[in-house]
Amino acid sequence: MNVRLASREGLLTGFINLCCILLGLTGLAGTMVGGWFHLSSRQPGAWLLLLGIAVWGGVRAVRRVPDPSRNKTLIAGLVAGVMHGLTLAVSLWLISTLLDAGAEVRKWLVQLTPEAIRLLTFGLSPVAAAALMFVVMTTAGLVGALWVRASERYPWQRTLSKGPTTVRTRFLALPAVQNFMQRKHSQQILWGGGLLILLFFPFVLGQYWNYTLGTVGIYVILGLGLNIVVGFAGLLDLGYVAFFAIGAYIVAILTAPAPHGIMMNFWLVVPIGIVLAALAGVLLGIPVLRMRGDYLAIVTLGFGEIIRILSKSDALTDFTGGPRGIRSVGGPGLFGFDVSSEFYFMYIIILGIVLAAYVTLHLQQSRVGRAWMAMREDEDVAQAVGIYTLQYKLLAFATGAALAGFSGVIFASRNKFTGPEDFTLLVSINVLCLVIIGGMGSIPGVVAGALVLKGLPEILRQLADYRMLAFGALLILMMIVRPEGLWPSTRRQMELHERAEQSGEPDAGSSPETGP
Amino acid sequence: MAMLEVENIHSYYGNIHALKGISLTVEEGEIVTLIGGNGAGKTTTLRSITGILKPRQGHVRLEGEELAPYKPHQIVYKGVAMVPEGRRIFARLSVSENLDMGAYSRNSKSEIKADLERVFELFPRLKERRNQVGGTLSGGEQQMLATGRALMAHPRLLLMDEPSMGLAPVLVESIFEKITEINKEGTTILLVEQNALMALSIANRGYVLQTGEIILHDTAEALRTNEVVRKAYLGIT
Amino acid sequence: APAVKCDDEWGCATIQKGQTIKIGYVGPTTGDYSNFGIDISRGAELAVKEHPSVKGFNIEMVVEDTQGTPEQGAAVANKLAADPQVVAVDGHTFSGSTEVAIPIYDKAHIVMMSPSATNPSLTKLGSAVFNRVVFHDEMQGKFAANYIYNQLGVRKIAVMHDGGAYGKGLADMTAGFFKDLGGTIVGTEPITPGETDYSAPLAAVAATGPELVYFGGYDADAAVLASQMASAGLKGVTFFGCDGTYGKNFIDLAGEASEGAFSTYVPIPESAAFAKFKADYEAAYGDPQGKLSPFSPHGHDAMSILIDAIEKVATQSGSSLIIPRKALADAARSTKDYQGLTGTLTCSDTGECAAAAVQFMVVKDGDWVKGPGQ
Amino acid sequence: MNILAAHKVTKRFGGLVAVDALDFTIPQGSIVSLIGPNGAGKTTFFNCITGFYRPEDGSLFFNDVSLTALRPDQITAMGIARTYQNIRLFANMTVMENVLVGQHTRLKTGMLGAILRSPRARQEEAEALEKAQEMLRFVGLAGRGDWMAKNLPYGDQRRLEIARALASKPTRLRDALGLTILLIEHHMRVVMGISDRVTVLDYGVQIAEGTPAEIQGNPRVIEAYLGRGAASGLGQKTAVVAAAA
Amino acid sequence: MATAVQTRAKRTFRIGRLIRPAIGVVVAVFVLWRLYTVLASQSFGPDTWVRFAISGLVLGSVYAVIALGYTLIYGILFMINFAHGDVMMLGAFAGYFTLEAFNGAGFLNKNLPSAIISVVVAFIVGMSVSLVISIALERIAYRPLRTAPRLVPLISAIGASLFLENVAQLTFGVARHTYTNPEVIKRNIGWTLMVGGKEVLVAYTGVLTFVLSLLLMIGLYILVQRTKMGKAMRAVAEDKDTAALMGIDVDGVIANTFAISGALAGAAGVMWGLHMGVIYHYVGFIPGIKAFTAAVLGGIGNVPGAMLGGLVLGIVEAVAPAALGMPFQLKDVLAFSILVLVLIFRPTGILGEVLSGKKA
Ligand SMILES: Nc1ncnc2c1ncn2[C@@H]1O[C@H](COP(=O)(O)OP(=O)(O)OP(=O)(O)O)[C@@H](O)[C@H]1O
Ligand SMILES: Nc1ncnc2c1ncn2[C@@H]1O[C@H](COP(=O)(O)OP(=O)(O)OP(=O)(O)O)[C@@H](O)[C@H]1O
Ligand SMILES: [Mg+2]
Ligand SMILES: [Mg+2]
Repeated sequence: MNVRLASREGLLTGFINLCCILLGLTGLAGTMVGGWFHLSSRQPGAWLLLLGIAVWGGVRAVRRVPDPSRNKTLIAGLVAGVMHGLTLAVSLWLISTLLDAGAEVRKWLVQLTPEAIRLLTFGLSPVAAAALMFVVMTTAGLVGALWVRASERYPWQRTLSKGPTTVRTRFLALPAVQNFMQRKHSQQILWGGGLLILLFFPFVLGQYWNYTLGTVGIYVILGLGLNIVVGFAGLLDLGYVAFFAIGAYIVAILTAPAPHGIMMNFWLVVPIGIVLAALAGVLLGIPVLRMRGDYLAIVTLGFGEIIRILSKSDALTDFTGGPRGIRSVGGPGLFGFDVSSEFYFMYIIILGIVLAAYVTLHLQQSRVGRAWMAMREDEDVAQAVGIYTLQYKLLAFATGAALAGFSGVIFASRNKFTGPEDFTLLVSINVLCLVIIGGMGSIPGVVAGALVLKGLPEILRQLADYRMLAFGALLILMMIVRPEGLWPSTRRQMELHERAEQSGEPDAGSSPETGP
Repeated sequence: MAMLEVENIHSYYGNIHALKGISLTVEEGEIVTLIGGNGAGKTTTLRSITGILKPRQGHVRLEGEELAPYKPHQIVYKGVAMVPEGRRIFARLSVSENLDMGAYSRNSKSEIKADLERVFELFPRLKERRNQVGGTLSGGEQQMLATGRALMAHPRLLLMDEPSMGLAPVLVESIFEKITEINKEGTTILLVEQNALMALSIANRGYVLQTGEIILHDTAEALRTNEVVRKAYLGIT
Repeated sequence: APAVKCDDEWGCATIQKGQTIKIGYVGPTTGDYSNFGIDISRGAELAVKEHPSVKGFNIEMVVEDTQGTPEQGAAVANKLAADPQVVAVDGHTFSGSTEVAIPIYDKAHIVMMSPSATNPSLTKLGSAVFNRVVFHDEMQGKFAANYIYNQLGVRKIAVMHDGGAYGKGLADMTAGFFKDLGGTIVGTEPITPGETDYSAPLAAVAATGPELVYFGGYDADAAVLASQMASAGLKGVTFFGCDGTYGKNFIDLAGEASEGAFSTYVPIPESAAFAKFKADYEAAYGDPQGKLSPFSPHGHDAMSILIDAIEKVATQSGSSLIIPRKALADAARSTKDYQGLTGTLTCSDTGECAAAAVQFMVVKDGDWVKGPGQ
Repeated sequence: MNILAAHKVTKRFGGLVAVDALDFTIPQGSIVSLIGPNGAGKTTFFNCITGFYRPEDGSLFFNDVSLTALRPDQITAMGIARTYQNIRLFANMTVMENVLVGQHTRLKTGMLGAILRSPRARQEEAEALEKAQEMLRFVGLAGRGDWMAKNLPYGDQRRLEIARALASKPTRLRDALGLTILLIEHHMRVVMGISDRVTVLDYGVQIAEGTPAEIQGNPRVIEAYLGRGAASGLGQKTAVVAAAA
Repeated sequence: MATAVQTRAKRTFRIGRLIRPAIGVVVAVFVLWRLYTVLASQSFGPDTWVRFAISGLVLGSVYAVIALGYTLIYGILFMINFAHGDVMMLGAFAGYFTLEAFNGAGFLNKNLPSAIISVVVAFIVGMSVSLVISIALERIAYRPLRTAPRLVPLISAIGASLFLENVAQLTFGVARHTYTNPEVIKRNIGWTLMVGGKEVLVAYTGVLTFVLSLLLMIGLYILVQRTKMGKAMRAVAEDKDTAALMGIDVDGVIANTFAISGALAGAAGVMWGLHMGVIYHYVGFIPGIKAFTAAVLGGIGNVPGAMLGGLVLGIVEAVAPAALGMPFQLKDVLAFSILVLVLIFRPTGILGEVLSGKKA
């Protein structure tokens, strides 16, 4: 029984290791570790990764053993190590034999460059390399097993794996913060201080950061808008980008010299963009908002795509500039000054965020917000307590669309360009992700989510080709570790934690790691 | 050995400490009833026995075997079935499919068929509505279905959470008769009822719960005459 | 460090000892168009390998990913513009992303050399920093129309494109020139790029009875089109692509169906340098050069020109290197008779540096050969 | 004067006639109970009143206004509130919020008022809160305002549902005695104790109507519904309440 | 007061009533007008229409098979499995490698049986690989989120989709790969129909795709409606706790569901490769979204609905642009418009969803 479980763990981690090799993660680890420690060779990093996973396999195997005696531990570790080693050794042998035979392995598996293989084989013959791999990995499995045993004496391990607390609760639990919150005007001081900092912000940031954070800011406004639609009213909108695009195209068409040469003043266009986007929300909403749940999701997704396809289609080229988009979009001026640099835009964006946050916050804590929430919980009953659901859905949709239109206007004007490629499905998905990662229904959550979602890929840039891979994995991880989001509203947090514990996690309950 | 033995269990909903050390036993062939006011923890006790909610502390044993390591569905295979609070029938499945689900843990076709006949005999209305979708049944019909479904498992231990809820008075009388009948045929029963008087009239023993603790435990006879119980739970002054 | 003397109108980049001279490379390295971005970056990387340093200062190629979108193009441009060590950019790769980037680099005085942004209007924006080593769509369209009409003797063509800025622009221009020559456009059918079934639009095209199908777009879509033409009722009709469809990849993907298909190609003269480039490429990346896109030599040339220009204007001052920015931009733009992989390159005063010759290639027996009459 | 009048209301499901040409009235200010065996059509009739079902035939008037063409929310706006046989609360909202939502039709704050937090909106909100507190006290849930509704035990969920239904009334509780109630209950002690009149349904048809005392002695009702041991009160938690202004 | 309420109510009610017929009339007039102009201009002969129809049917059957998997998972977890298309893509790659291996060993075109065996094995491998990935996906990315609000698994699915796409890009490269079919079912051979005096090709691969998808749909329908497993799936879909109280292993049932849907995706992937010929790391994304659209169109959670939705969508994409005289570039616009229209008139899809609301 234990042997079977242990060998399963060994196989599993062995397979993961193999995947790392096939994905070229060994090479990446080699480069990165080499970079940090100024090594000339990529071998240490690569092997560090391989060994790490093998050790982890050993650890997992031992964790499967109910009450491990020393012998049982050793056997589990050994079995896992052997299986792990076998997996890798056989694959390595296969690959290097194929290579020696002149097969073009790289035609199918592009990461298996001769260099990458050499990292693993040290230039040995296939058999020798496989044998080496086997021995090393078996040892690593054993080490993992022993490590569990050793670490069991130290309780620190357990405190590390304690249940999740949010950044918010941790922050609020700090004594200084507690003290402050009890003071009289703490709220006002907080708001004032925050605003002041925001006002000075653009000065200290350079051009790059003003631009990047400006983008984040635009996504914050988008997020606040979608938060109303999804978070408050519970309408899953996967085509939110459509309203963003409408705002952007409106400012482009009305202020750019081509294709129409209308060249209106930016400040006049802002309200037009907002109103037209809201109107589009209503127009789309009337026929589709009678649909429930995920029907709405796919219909809105379709709407987003329709807008994008139309904007680049031959049919509308004369009107929208087609796939080439519209250039020289006008920027804002103030008393004759041109204030359209990243720096000034930062102020416009900050102003936009503050306004949007103000509106959302007040809506949330009002009769309107409650009606949305009720609708989200149970539409029939909401209707039965007197809420005209269609009207409230339209209201949510239109408010969300207005905010999206507004950010679209800023976006296009700041880039001085707009084109269909900026309005792909990915934008809708990103905004949805940031709302949920931040914590659905929570306003500070939107800010946190935008920072992570737009910031993370920037940070991950050093992973080069692997950045979207890592990003995908992090999305999953984030949801598992913190399903309530980074900065959840109090309500969400309550909802989730209870549910998670109430379910009693039958799975965890039966595994020896978390026995009663 | 007792059919069911609950020893000092503590169950939580998040931070809410719902059961604070409940202990009770049910011997084979008995009807035991749990009574108590709103929020006393009756439902929570049943949920803790079936494993839907895992107690953080304490033991639940079925014929001496610890149930903690088992998942809820495995516990069903050991012969425990439940009529859940609020009926919880499968709204999109037809009446007969609902009953089939009740017999999910069993294999013998002929035995299942016999039990189906018995359920239809107990609740002729269900037979009439065999092909109606569960969700469109009336409240009382749903309650019958929930009870019938639990019987389809042919359990050795049957947990019933307010089986008379939503039934017309004529039917309430008969359902208590039927519970006694089922019990006579060899099914041990743990019964939760708001309608404490009725419950005590058919039970062997009873436990009184209050805010997650057992405050009284006695034979049904004694409880029925107990002053405190009469005042608080039987509505008799 | 001693005060550095710089009398350049746009100021100078100062590279301290131990620092590197950074040259950006911007293109989509993830996402739908990553094959282009990655391929061109490889060309550029090889150029850096060939010429790794200037006056003892190492050159570092900073690769930035745009996923092909203008939005990220702007983000990346701002990032590069904020780094004082960045003096030049090999890029951007797509016209949309280039378009938003030009004003940013103009302001930051960073010289650009795009390997593949072919939108004709880019050089008409009056930018002092933008140059490109790829010939633009207008030229190509004109030549292609001419070739089809005069050399192939075709009078009725159908035009397809992928709806992208490049594909549509090119297809529109070719169609325009073809009409001017007296030919007929029997049908226009834009498609959705990235799909693998175009049998329905092809059937619609077939119904118009063209002698030839002109396609503006990229090789992957072209290959799907070419291989589905026969079964959609276009048996025997010539497929005529563009420079976006040229490359080994097209033949690999379309297999036998590629036989007889045309494409445009900036002839890369067979030279020792090019042979070496091909060998280096395959050794370094495993793929044969030209598999992912036809532009890797352009990536290489753009990078080489930039490095050469830096070499020309950089001066050493104490332990640091001074690169005057305006001088650098001027140097790049005054490139003359530069022997690149893609030919002999000379920049016009608007920044068009491509070798102007165009060649039309046709697939014969599974390989690209020069089309008839050239 | 009758606050609610049903005339020949019929509702069918396929071949089943759940409510069969039912005539039914509720006098203003009275408490009327609707009882009958399981599946008699009580809930169905109720759903017809509140607009969830559209009867195939017949007419329904509330204060002489026809209900047949109205949406459930419009019907609520006219002053009819309900609870459900299978409790349906807004599970992920707090107890307080549930009651506040119950007051929806009574409050006026719109989009603009909410955003600007006009003094009027603020005052309305404060009053709403106060009223909600009162309702919670009334049903015995005082102090539970910030619990999640779904965490209440079953019995308390029922109370909350009643509080939510009562909240839609414009008046304060102490003036609420003029409430008209339509009650569906299987708990005989409750029914017989508080009803002014009782109507008994069986197979969608009215089989008896009268005061509680009359009904209790009616042999048809005993036969079809009450059973022999009828007098004993039977514990039920399935109230369906209609409160009308 | 009461009458005021009533008149207002009546008015909105009337307007609400008018929206649908108005939309219906406008659309019908538009469609008829376009259809008339197109048919009158006679730009397409009958052979072309047949070509469109065939193309649509085949495309639609692939959509249908993917949609079946979507519908299954949606039906049980109410979750849009965004990564489903990518599971299909990996299945397509697995089939591709299998065929390459047979080809490399010189087995692919030895004789007819060898070709059949190769294709069958390719299907088996493709389906198994997708099955395993689908189960792993559930285990790693969705199971821990079982109790979380519904949108959380959606995000996790989006993450999984990105992850799988990039795994494919990194291991198999950015280039596209062309399927090597056995000679007997090369993509451009098949039966020839004579329509209006012109030849129209019905490719064997297309027929294979269509027939196979029908078989898979029927098999799945029987599984869901008739077997104990199927009933358990439906019970779990409704109420997991209560299902467990019936003795149903909820985790097991869900894992099985993912296994089945994964296998279907794998089959779709291999079908895609054999018929369309080209695969690459993004090849699953668009079909994935289309398949979800198809599932909704047919009535989500409904097995025959998914099939019908897939076919309708495929045909709309292939026929509608031509019929309405629009460029094919706008086919997705038409596809989504059809979806909206269908939902306006049948809010739960063509065949209706199997999910019904709670009772009041
Ligand atoms: N899902 C839940 N989340 C949090 N707390 C809960 C939950 N369900 C029940 N509780 C709490 O647990 C306690 C016991 O509730 P339980 O449902 O067991 O009571 P009960 O005795 O069955 O009451 P009733 O007669 O009303 O059904 C109550 O205080 C209740 O508020
Ligand atoms: N949608 C429906 N489709 C088919 N039959 C239905 C539907 N809704 C209700 N019924 C049937 O109509 C009859 C009346 O149901 P109703 O819910 O009105 O009963 P009730 O009087 O409320 O009973 P109970 O006291 O048990 O709640 C029942 O037999 C029920 O099964
Ligand atoms: Mg209870
Ligand atoms: Mg009822």
